[in-house]
Amino acid sequence: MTQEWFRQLLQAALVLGLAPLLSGATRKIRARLLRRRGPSVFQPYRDLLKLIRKETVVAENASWLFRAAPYAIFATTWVAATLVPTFATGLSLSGDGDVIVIVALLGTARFLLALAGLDVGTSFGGIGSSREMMFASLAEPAMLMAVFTLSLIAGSTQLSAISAFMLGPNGGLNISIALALVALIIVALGENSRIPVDNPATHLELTMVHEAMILEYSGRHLAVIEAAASLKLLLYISLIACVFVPWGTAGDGAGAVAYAVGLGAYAAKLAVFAFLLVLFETAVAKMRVFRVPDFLGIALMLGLLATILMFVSKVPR
Amino acid sequence: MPLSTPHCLSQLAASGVGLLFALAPIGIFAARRPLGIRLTYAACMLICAGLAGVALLVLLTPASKLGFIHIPVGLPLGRTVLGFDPLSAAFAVIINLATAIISGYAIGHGAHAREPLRIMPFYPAFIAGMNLVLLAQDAFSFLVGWEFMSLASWALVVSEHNSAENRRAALVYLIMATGGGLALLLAFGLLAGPGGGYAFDQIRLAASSGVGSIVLILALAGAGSKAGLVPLHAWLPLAHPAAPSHVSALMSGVMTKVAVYGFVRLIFDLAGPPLWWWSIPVLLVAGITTLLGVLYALMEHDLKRLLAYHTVENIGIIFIGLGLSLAFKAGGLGAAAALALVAAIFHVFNHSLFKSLLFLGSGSVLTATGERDMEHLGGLIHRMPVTAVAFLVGCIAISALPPFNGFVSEWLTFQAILLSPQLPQWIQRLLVPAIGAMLACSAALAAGCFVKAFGMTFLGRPRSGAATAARETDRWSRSAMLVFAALCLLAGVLPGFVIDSIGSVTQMVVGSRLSPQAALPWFRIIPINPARSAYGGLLLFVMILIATAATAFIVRRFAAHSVRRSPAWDCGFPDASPATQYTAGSFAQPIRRVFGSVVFRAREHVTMPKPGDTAVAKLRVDLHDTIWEAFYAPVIRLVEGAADRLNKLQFLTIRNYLMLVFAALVILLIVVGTL
Amino acid sequence: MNPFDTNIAHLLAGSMVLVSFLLLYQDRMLPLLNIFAIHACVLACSVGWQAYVQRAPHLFITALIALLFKGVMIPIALRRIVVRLGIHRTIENVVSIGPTMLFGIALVGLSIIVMLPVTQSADTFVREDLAFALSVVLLGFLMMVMRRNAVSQVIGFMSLENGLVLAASGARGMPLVVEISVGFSVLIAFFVVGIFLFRIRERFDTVDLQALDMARGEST
Amino acid sequence: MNVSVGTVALAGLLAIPSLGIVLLAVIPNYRIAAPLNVILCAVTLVSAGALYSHRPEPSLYLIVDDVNTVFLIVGALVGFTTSVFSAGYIAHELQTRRLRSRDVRFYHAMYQLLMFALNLALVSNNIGLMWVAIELATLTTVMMVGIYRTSAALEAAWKYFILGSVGIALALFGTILVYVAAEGRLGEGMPAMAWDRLAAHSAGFDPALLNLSFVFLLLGYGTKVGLVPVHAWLPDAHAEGPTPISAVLSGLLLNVALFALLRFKMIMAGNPGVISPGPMMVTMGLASLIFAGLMIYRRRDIKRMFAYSSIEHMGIITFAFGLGGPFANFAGLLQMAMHSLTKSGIFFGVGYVCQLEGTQQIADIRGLTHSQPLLGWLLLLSVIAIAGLPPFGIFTSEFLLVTSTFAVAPWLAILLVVGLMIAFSALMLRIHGMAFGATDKHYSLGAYRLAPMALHLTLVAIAGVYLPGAIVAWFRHAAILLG
Repeated sequence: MTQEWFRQLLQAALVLGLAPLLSGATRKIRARLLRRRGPSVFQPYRDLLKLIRKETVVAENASWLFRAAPYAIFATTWVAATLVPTFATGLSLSGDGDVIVIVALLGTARFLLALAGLDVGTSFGGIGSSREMMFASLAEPAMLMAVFTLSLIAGSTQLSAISAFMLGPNGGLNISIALALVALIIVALGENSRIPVDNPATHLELTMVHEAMILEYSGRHLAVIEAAASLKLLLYISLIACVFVPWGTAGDGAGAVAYAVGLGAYAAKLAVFAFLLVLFETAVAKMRVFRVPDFLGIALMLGLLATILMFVSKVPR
Repeated sequence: MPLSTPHCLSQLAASGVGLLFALAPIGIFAARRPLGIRLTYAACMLICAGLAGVALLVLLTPASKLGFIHIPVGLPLGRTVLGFDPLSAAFAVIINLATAIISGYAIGHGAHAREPLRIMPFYPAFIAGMNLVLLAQDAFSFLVGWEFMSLASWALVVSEHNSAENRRAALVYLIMATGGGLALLLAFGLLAGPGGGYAFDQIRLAASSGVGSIVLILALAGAGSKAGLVPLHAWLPLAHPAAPSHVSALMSGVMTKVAVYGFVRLIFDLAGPPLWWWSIPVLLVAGITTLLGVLYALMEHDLKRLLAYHTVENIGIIFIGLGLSLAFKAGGLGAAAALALVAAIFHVFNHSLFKSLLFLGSGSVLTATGERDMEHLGGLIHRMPVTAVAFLVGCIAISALPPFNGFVSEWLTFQAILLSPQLPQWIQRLLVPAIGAMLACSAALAAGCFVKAFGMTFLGRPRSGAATAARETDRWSRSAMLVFAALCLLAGVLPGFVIDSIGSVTQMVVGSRLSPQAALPWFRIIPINPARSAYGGLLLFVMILIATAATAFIVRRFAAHSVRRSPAWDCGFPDASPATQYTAGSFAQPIRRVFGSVVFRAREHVTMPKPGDTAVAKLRVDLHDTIWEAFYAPVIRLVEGAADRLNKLQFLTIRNYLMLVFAALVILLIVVGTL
Repeated sequence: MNPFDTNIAHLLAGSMVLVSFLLLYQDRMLPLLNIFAIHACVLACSVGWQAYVQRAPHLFITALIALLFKGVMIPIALRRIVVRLGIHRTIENVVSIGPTMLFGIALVGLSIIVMLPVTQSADTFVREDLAFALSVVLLGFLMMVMRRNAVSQVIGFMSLENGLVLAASGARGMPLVVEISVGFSVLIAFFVVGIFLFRIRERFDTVDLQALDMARGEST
Repeated sequence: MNVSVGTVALAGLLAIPSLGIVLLAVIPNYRIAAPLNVILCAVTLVSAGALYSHRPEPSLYLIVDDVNTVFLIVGALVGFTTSVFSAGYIAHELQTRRLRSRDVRFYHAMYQLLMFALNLALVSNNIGLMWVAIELATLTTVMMVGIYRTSAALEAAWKYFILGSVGIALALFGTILVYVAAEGRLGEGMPAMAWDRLAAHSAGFDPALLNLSFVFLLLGYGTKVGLVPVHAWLPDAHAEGPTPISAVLSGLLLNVALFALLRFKMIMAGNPGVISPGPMMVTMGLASLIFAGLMIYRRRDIKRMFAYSSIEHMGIITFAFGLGGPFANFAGLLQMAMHSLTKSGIFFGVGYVCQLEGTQQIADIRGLTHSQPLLGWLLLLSVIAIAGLPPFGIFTSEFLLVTSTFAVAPWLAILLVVGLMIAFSALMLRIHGMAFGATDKHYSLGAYRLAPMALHLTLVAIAGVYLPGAIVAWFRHAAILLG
């Protein structure tokens, strides 16, 4: 019990600590791929600190919701992130939240963010919220369908159980799981405002989505929101890693060595996925906003196809 | 102790319903002065609370200790049997709890009615009708209650009769309600058989699946039209918003639940053992309902109509649960059937809470601003803070987001969907995941829908003078909404108690129940087994609270404390006019572009004047109500055409009439002659 | 009932049908009234013969009523109305004579067919008498339907009632109450017709029902 | 003792209206005549009520049994309440000079004659007498329909007269055929026309003759009932006559005519060789129901609209009896009684509405629940009652009818339900426009004048919730007799 709580707290601290680093790493890799030097991988930490120290400017007619939302968004994302096994399974909270809960918690965060975008009553905030919800209307079911496929195959919605199943004799890549993976990756790109869906680095008025929603934020509020965004990216990568490359994760009741192995494996996975992500981002161009539904729609179709093919490919249950 | 006798609870409940009926004529006199109105609503509140208590007792009493009462009124050739069994008791708790709170709201809100005489007599009658449906243990009382419920709510819908729109709404409603009632009448006719065994226990003895198949279709039409299943939902978005807001809450939050009860009673209890294919029409209709309901809601800019359309979506979710349960029950999977049914009834409960809450909130907004159109609202969070908080809770809950209650039932539904590989038929195994996709899609759309609803109404800047001048509502209304909001949270973090209460229902209806949940550590719920799935709403809620508090504390601890208010930045293009904000229409535009072009045949027409021309540029959006055009318009055309054609018979000459008589005579003679 | 009696009764009943055809054929007003008088007289004979055969003296009263009212008074009264209204010209049939007659024959055939299965009655007379009566009724009805003029419709109606009386008299021992009621109804019928014809005259200046058609209760 | 009370009551039932004819024909003053009319009807009602517990022995001419007692009482009640309504209504007509006092004298005498004829038709044990009584009632109402002497009224009366006379003739032919069929078995003369004997011995009658006779009876009496396609007189007669007469027509005459048809159906039911009259009645009933329902959509005249609703209900009732079986027959009987009460109540309301608004055009009437709330709501509730919604009695009967039909003949039940839906929608469409809507008119109308309407509605509501055991027993017995 205590060990579980310890692992859980460690995990919470770990994800919180690693998230900005992951963002920094992606930026660095991206810069290198573009033949730039790029900022240090620790730049996000500095940015956060800088933002926190700055004066906070709040729009005149912003309500309490505008000011409270960042904390709630951050907290929800953080709780969701702690539910995903990273370096070890058997977390104390794993009995409280399965993969559907994780999706839903992210939904709560998005819901609040969209509201915050509308609160000041500007046109850009509205654009962001409206587009975000439209993307979500496709991305969320796509994600759930991918999750369904995995859950149906593994007979569980618990991430640790799915992870264990994938490690077991019946795990491995079959067509359903492959499709689910592709769907999940597409969703992850969309949800984290990555190219080709959105560009986190842009402030070009008519194309931004995520940035439009948080346009009015500044100072510590912006810092918290930025932290939540990097946590979300970490969460998605962890999720994909936990399900599709579950090797190395420490199991229940493992010793210190296993933890060390688990941590190392986790760091390696993060690095690999960050590299792949940036590689993909640099290789494609951003889409027009109304091409995105097609893109996400593909994910939804793939997810559904994965579920249906699961019956064909005769995975033992 | 009278509680020990089996009939006592039924007697108590019946007398409660009797009191409500008696309150209806009293309402005529009470409507004349404000105190009378308040007292009437207070009486409704107390009686409903009592009824909810009685029903809860029934739910906790072992089934063997329950008894029904027979009263010598009602159908001349049958017998009238009244009483709660676990199934009706569960629904009775749900509807009376919500009704009691809504009545509490009405104590404050009811004073705003322009013509209270058109509301007061019908309000108690409406509640009484709903309770009678639940209390009935024979077909006649059931239908009397059913029609009474329709009739009283119709009167309430038409209470603001000066608007032609309301009159049309009421008319469409009454006609469809009666049509549904007739479908149920047929169903009961089939179940009762030629011998006329109208009591439920007689029907249960005689039930057979062959008959049940037709009953299923009729129940889908009858109960479905009342609940709002597509394509029989057309009345719902018209009628629910037309009524005074607390009545809208009753209709949307409560009455539709009675319809669900009707379906469960007919199909799960009376129609006999289900056949495997029964679930397919239910699931298909439910899936389509879910998706279309939310899409319709997204296209709507009228706050109350949006909520009403969203009721359609939620009814779809409930029926998905029911359809799954039916599938599992037919497949002999008792535990899975129990899970799906629990999910459905849990969602019934949840929806009664948050939909009532949202309608009450919209009522407060309507009273404060006189506006239902979201394009004229905005910024109310500043002027109506309590309403805004309650409404926000409702919005999050209805969007099925944790840690509120809506998520729990949807999660349970997903868990049931994930059990579908156990089903014996291939078609079901393929269908159920597709339905799951629809459910997932609608959940995400619902979130968009309520971002729009809350954002346009409460956030941003006021879009009209009325919204600028809005005032917070009265004490009663605020308290009622906060109670609902609190219940939404409670049911979300302590779902185990709700699930356990439904246990005796599933035991009765599908012959199985989930393992007790309330005793699990941290009030987690584990519907099947811990390795498969679990959800700990309480712990997650606490974690989120702690995380929020900790973050806020730490950030504020280290952050610069200066906060400056300034005009909005808006990328450097701020505009003082509230008209530059995103509107409800523009918010929904991306989703309309994605889904609407197929579902609503949405087309945008832009009229752009030539350069130099000072005419106004215009954007026009054409939306088609495809369901109305596909299902209703042809029927109306048919009837109108037939009426037009036959109407010529009114204008014949006497000789032609004689000719009709003569022809009838000759034809009948030929018939007799050839026999 | 001996064969001779039956044959006479048959002959008279058959004549009724024949005269009905004449009524159907005649399309001028005054001769039509004359033929109706003949129709009533034949009926009177037939009923009288039944009274004699059945030893039922009350039927003589019916016969007398038929003779006096329908054979004499009504034709005279109608003639006056017709003359006063100035409609003693040719009346047009709605359908031409030929098809009307064919249809009439078909109706007679129909009435015989529907009477054929009647088996239980001891003698065939009742059956055939009823068949004739039914024919008269149907032909009278046909006349009502085929004519446009109110007077000739009334005549059609009365010939229909003649058929009823024929049937009633043929039914053995049918109580007097029926005959009286027939007389009664004829009386009232005529009385009311008179009133209405008068009022219609007063209002519309014609008895042609087509004029009535102008004043529909519910104008579109 | 019982017998003598019953005999007196029976005699009173016929004698009081006869007395009324004479008295009211000579009393010129409306102020005396109208109360007298009410009193006479009240006494008739008391006589009818006495038959509830005291039954005289059946004779060759008259009979009081389970079946007709109900109709006698309901009929006398409707007659009484209509006379109360008529008093106020006619006073208004005199005021507005639509009627002259000579007309009113004629009207009152005719009213009592009608009561007499209807009572006679109900209690007669003799199919000939019954025929006479019904024809008398028809002719009386013809007179009353034409009483306004407007062109439309005269046309309606003329149409009624012509079609009614043809009906008379056809019904008589049918009656003769029944007699001929019975005569071989029961002997010549009166016994062969006594209904109770006919019904008891019908098994030995010639089935072919009975078959044939039923065609004529159905069309003959069906004309009075208002069954499609022989209904044409009914809407016009209802619309153009004085409203009390519309109430009596719908509330009484149609029922009595249907009652006559039922008497014959009972005879047919006793003979196994007879092809069941059921299919014919079912067909005509359904045709009436659906046809009348569709006709309501295009009506512009409020009274004509409710006349079509009467056709619709007569269709339902005929359908019920045509279907047969204890439940359907029970439903039919119940619906007859309920329709009689409800529809006459509706016509009371319609009478006031027309007088207050000064028009019968539906399009010109709006916002009644606002301009005269009590009248508006009573009318609305009555229409709801007639449309077959609870807590009113017609719901009970339609419940029994639809459920029992569906168990026996599903397709018929579906047609029935479609017909009910069509008629319901049409009625609601129309009443919505009249009962609701913005209006700034306010009418004053003494609440006491709405008492008859309220009474009818209350009775129907009570019957919908609770039907006394005695009435249930009567209906059951009658339903069994009806086969």
